[in-house]
Amino acid sequence: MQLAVIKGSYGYHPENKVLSQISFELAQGRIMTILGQNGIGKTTLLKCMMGLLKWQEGETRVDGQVFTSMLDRDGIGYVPQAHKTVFAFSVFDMVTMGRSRHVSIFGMPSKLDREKVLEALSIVGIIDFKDQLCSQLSGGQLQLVYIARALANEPKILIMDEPESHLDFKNQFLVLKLIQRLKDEQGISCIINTHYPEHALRISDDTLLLGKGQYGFGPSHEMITEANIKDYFEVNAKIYTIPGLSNQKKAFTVVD
Amino acid sequence: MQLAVIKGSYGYHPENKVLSQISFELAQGRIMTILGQNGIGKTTLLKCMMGLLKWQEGETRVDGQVFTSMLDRDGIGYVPQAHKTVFAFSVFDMVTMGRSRHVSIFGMPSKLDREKVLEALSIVGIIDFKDQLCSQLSGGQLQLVYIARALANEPKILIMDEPESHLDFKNQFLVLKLIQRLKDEQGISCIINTHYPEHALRISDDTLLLGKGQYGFGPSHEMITEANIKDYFEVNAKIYTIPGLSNQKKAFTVVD
Amino acid sequence: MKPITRNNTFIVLLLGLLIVFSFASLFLGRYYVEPEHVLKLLWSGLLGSPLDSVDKTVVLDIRLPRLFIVILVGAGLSVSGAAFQGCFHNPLVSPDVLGVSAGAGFGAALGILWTNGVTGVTAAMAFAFGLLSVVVSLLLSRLKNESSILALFLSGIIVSAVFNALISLVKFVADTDSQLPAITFWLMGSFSNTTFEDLGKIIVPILVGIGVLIAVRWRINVLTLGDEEAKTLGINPGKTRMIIIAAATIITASSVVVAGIVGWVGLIIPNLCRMIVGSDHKYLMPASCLCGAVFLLTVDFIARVLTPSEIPIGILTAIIGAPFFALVYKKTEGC
Amino acid sequence: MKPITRNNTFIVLLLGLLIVFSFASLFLGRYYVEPEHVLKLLWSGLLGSPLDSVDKTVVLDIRLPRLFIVILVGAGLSVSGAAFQGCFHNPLVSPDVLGVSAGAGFGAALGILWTNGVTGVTAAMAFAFGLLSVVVSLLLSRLKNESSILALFLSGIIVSAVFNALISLVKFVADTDSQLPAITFWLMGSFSNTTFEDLGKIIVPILVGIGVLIAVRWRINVLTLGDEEAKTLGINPGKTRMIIIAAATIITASSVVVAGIVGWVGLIIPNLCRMIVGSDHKYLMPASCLCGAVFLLTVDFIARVLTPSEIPIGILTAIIGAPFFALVYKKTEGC
Amino acid sequence: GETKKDETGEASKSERTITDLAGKTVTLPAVAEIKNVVIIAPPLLSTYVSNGLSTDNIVGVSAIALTEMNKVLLDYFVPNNKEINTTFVSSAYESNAEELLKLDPDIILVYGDTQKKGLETIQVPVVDFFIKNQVNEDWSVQIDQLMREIFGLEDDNSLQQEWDIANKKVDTILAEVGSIKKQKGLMIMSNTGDKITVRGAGTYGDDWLVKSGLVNAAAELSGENIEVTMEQLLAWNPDIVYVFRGLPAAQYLSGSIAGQDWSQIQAFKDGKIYNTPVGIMNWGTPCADSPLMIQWLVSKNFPEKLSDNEYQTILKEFYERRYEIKLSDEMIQSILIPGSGK
Ligand SMILES: Nc1ncnc2c1ncn2[C@@H]1O[C@H](COP(=O)(O)OP(=O)(O)OP(=O)(O)O)[C@@H](O)[C@H]1O
Ligand SMILES: Nc1ncnc2c1ncn2[C@@H]1O[C@H](COP(=O)(O)OP(=O)(O)OP(=O)(O)O)[C@@H](O)[C@H]1O
Ligand SMILES: [Mg+2]
Ligand SMILES: [Mg+2]
Repeated sequence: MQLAVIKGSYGYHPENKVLSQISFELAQGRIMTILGQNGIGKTTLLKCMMGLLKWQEGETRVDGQVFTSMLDRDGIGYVPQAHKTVFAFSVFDMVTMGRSRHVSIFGMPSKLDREKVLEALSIVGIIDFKDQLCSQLSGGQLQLVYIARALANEPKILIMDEPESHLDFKNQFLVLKLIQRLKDEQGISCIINTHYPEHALRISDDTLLLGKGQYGFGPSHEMITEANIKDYFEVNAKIYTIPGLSNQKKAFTVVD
Repeated sequence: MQLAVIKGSYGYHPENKVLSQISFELAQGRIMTILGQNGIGKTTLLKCMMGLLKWQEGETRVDGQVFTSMLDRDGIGYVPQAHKTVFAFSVFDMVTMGRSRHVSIFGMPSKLDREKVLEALSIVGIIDFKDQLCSQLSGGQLQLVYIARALANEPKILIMDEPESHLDFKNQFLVLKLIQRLKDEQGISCIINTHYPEHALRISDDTLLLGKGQYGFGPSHEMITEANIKDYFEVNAKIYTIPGLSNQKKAFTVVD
Repeated sequence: MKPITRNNTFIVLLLGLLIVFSFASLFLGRYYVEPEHVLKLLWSGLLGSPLDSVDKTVVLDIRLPRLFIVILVGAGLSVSGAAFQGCFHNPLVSPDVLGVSAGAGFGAALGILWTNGVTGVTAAMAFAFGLLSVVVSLLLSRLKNESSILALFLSGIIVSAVFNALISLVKFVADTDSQLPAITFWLMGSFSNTTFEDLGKIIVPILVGIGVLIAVRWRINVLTLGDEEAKTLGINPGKTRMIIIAAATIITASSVVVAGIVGWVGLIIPNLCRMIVGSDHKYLMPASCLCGAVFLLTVDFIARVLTPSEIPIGILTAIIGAPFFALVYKKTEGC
Repeated sequence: MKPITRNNTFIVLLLGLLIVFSFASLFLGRYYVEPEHVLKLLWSGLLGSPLDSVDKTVVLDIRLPRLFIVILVGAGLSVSGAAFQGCFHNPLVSPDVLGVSAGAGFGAALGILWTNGVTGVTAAMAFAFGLLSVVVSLLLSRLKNESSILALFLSGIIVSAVFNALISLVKFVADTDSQLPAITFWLMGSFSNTTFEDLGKIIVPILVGIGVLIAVRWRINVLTLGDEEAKTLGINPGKTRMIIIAAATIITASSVVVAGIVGWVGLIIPNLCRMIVGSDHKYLMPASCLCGAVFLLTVDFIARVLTPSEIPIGILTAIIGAPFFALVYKKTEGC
Repeated sequence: GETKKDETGEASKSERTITDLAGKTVTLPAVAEIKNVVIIAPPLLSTYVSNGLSTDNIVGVSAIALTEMNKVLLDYFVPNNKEINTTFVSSAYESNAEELLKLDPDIILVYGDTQKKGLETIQVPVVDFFIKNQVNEDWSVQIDQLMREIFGLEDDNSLQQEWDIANKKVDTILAEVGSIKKQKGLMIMSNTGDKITVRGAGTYGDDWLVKSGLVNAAAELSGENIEVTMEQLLAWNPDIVYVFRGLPAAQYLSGSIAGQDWSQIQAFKDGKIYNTPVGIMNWGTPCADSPLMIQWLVSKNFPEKLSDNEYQTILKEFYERRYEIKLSDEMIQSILIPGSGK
């Protein structure tokens, strides 16, 4: 599945466009990260892409066809930022909801659905607390539940809004590896909002840099450069190779 | 102001203690970070300390006196994790609420209160959007507003639950510098839940490591070691000095 | 006990109670009929050839239709309440939040004013205005582009308020001798003097409504996540909600037509069940359905048997339900 | 226009309207009094020596006390509604969410049944039961250790339902000739035939209540953040809420005592004002206060002048308020 | 209260005080100065009319007072019924003070505090006819006496005399009947088609049944307006049913009330379901016609002791004596079988 945004523009107020004329294209099985300052429009971009907000200009295309709503087309999974629900569901039930598309309006989840759910739970590694209530989870645990929920529907493209934000570094590591594995083994594309340039460098193929009145899209190693960071974030940063590791892992730090 | 927790225990269910027999002491003007896996009890610990949850055993002491509730004693400021409110306030109004203690039940904020608010806004650097509505801010911007709100009350101790979680790295950098500056210039202590060992190494004096059935407290550079991380998080980590920087800055990474 | 086992036990228990109470209410009443005679009558009634007698009138013409109607109304209202509470994300919502009771009440009041008594016209008008009020609420909520749940509630409140005001207006112009009491008593709700004819009017709409709501129970779980999240899961929340509103409205309007406004059941029974089975609509919907039937059956039994005079059902549901609810409420943790 | 300027303009506008409407309602009515005579009467009334005449009775004994009562009730109910909506974090809450209207209604109904008419006893019982019902709601919500807002609402709903059921019970046993109409119409609400004596009963409690609620307006802003956050800011949400509940309850009970149940105002006016001035209670509270007074004054004026025998105020508030609200609602963005 | 100072300042001499039935002392103007009368309580209009007082002085009545009267006889009793203002008072008997003042009343007649509400502010004497003893004879006589006192009727042509005659007749018949097992009577308060309410013990309805030689089938209930079910009615199985309000008796007897099968009830089988007659007003409540009601009931309960013809004679004589109306057959029909005329 291939996804493209063509000249997308959006603003909450008519005078003030948050996004203007954004275009990019993501091929099948690639990971894309979106980097940008707080409030620059990353979440807005994801919502527009998914049709939760309506592009004021431009459009999203999936496999060349105009995509307007997740109601019309399967294959895209969304992982929201972790938040509490009014009603308390068990983790298993919550993840089962990821199977909604496969359950008719008057139906119940089938045995197959339940199997897929267990699969998703074990992929994410939270099968142990499948019977716990979501209302009693920590923010980090909840984030994992939402990822599992999206996976339960076997998406081709996964859209995540800051999936690492509440996770401890161990879980972050697991999630990143998971994303990598999903790409490698199942060819799932990922679009990820993140505040970690390091993570972007580590797992993403493409990066979209969002700035005020500008944006840049391209291969991650070309986009995430000290110069671009200076340009888009107005800070000095240092990108370097972590010493003493065999795999040439890149790291990122802000310097005074 | 000095703060100590003495043999504090808490569990949401009787059979299952989240925290048991935790003790530590934080002297005036020191920064303390709390590190631990998702769901280990960091947020719970903060809530117990502040009296939002009631210690089932043990107690919190402030300057040697038992502390049970923020209603009874001034000097502690709390920065919650960013979340949306039902009613929409402007940033200025939201930060003014930090002055609640100084406004009598039938009163309105005074000129002094408003000045303190402006001060807090400019310390955090969000004075530019003081008239914007909180409901229309991004998660990161909102986090800064909450910090400003806590500062408006001129606290001696600042308690923060993952203050960096939704911030971009520039803002994270600003917040950390801010915390450092508050400590250096005004002697404000800070207790911070974080998922960034790097940040802990960079700014904190003391660190509390929370694990399953164990905890450790001590000077940060003694606590945040590769061995302890292995012990508490069950991952291999590497702590190293960033090459090519003059200030011997430490960094942290998880390795396979 | 594991929650699932506990929930199933609870549902089976309710089913048992329902059957026992149903029989009990056929055997007992103000007019004494010998138990074996009741059985004989039921048997001959099944065969279609009961003897014409006072006993037959009492058991087959008075008690039997009333029993069915009470069960249908109790089950229907509380399952509607549970569905609404789920799909509007608010445990304080009752099935008439969109104005159906007020609308139906106005229709009935107008019917009484017009035909000078409670007639077939009253029932038809109650039903029609019940549906109308919900349609008006929906249209009103569309005045704004983004049709949020809050908009729907506000519209419902407006429509209810207007129809309640119109009821008052009708009461105001009604003559105090006969029309005002007729309207007042009609609105209080009662199952007295319900017939097989009444049952015939409501059995299909209520059963279909209950069927739809129970079938859609898993989908309601998804709706509780909020509209945006539901959409990202591929569910159209508006469409699902419309189906729920249609089913619940038809149920409520039908109940109002035969039994007047029976408040409280649709609000309290689902909350009570939620305390016991949790907020998973998979269990909550059938549990509410049965619990509502059992509850109303009990209350109606008391109404029929306790005193020679028939106390309006709306009064009893509240007076009996309240302390009971308070008790269960105190016993359970969380909410 | 900057929001603050706009809000202040709105409040000044309301104040102006209030003054104009107040004078208008002294000059106009079913009984014609020459305008200059009205002025003369007002003047001599101020000096304390009006001539005894029908004109004097009409202007000073009938219209004047009514004017004051309408203003107090309108202002009181809507400021209470605004305060409750803020401190319970729910824009759909009305001042009688804890059962005060139902309780007061029951007290009044009992009083009418008991003394066979609307007497001083009725007023006293309405007031007492109004307060009682709120106390019961509060106690009920304490049944559980954690006394959440949801618990409070549920308690209020229970108490309201029980008292409403008891009202029905009283209506049911009341005789249909005089008591039933008396109760029915009392509950519909009316300002007709209110006297200076009535005004004397309520002026102090309502003014004090309004004063307290307006004074506490900034604190209400803090409460909207939620209990936990309020606590971390050093505010005791329970205590503040108790003060608000006490003030709003006294206002509502007082209103019910003189004017019966005037619904709608306390729910809709604050929402309407919120659409215009936003959700900052600093502006919302005074704006609601004035807007409620102007609204009720207008409605009452229509009630007085439109027909010879007055249409109950509760009917008119809804019928006039609803389309008006729908209009404003459509015009404003957000919610 | 303070004494009313009339604008002319001299009429006060002829003022008098009376004690109304609620026990309150009321200062009234002289009889001759009562020009404009407002009657709010419906039965009081019938009492006013029954005493031969001029309806020209009535400026306002509640609408129900007129609708409660026999429609055929309304123009005889209240010739000016179309001119009288009925809009100043709501159906809840609440007056609009400004409207009332436009009528310029000299006296206002009410029943109970509800009807008094708002009349305190206007300076017009208000007479309250409220007593609560639920005995038809007592109240009908007392309102008659107070009415006569207010309007200065000195002769002793009072309703008590009529009651004495009626009681004598009734007592004789009941004595003849003796203490054989009494029939069960039931008085329907209202039947709206979906709800049936009856008049229990301690009510005017109960008084009618008991005084006319029946037992009240609903005696285990107390109150005027108690809802009952068909099952309960079957359990009571009354021998005679009187229908005060709601659906007319004819519908019971023809079995045309949906959801109510009366056919198993004794009164139905014997055809003994009757509407209460409507004369100067509906006889179900105490009024100026009440002595006729008790005799009518006896004639229905014991037709062998008091035949229809005999009763009609009593009725005709009463109307001629009291109201100076010669009743035609059509009129009699309209009284005894209300709803049949027109
Ligand atoms: N509902 C809304 N109405 C009006 N403005 C909004 C709304 N939501 C967001 N905004 C504004 O739009 C801009 C973009 O917001 P968005 O949430 O997309 O930022 P973001 O890049 O995701 O930020 P963060 O990194 O903090 O999550 C912000 O300036 C924000 O104030
Ligand atoms: N209200 C609650 N009721 C029951 N259990 C709870 C509740 N809140 C949290 N818990 C449980 O208590 C444990 C500690 O939760 P806490 O929120 O303190 O974790 P945390 O260390 O802050 O996690 P994170 O890093 O993800 O924020 C978790 O296992 C969680 O499931
Ligand atoms: Mg975002
Ligand atoms: Mg936490």
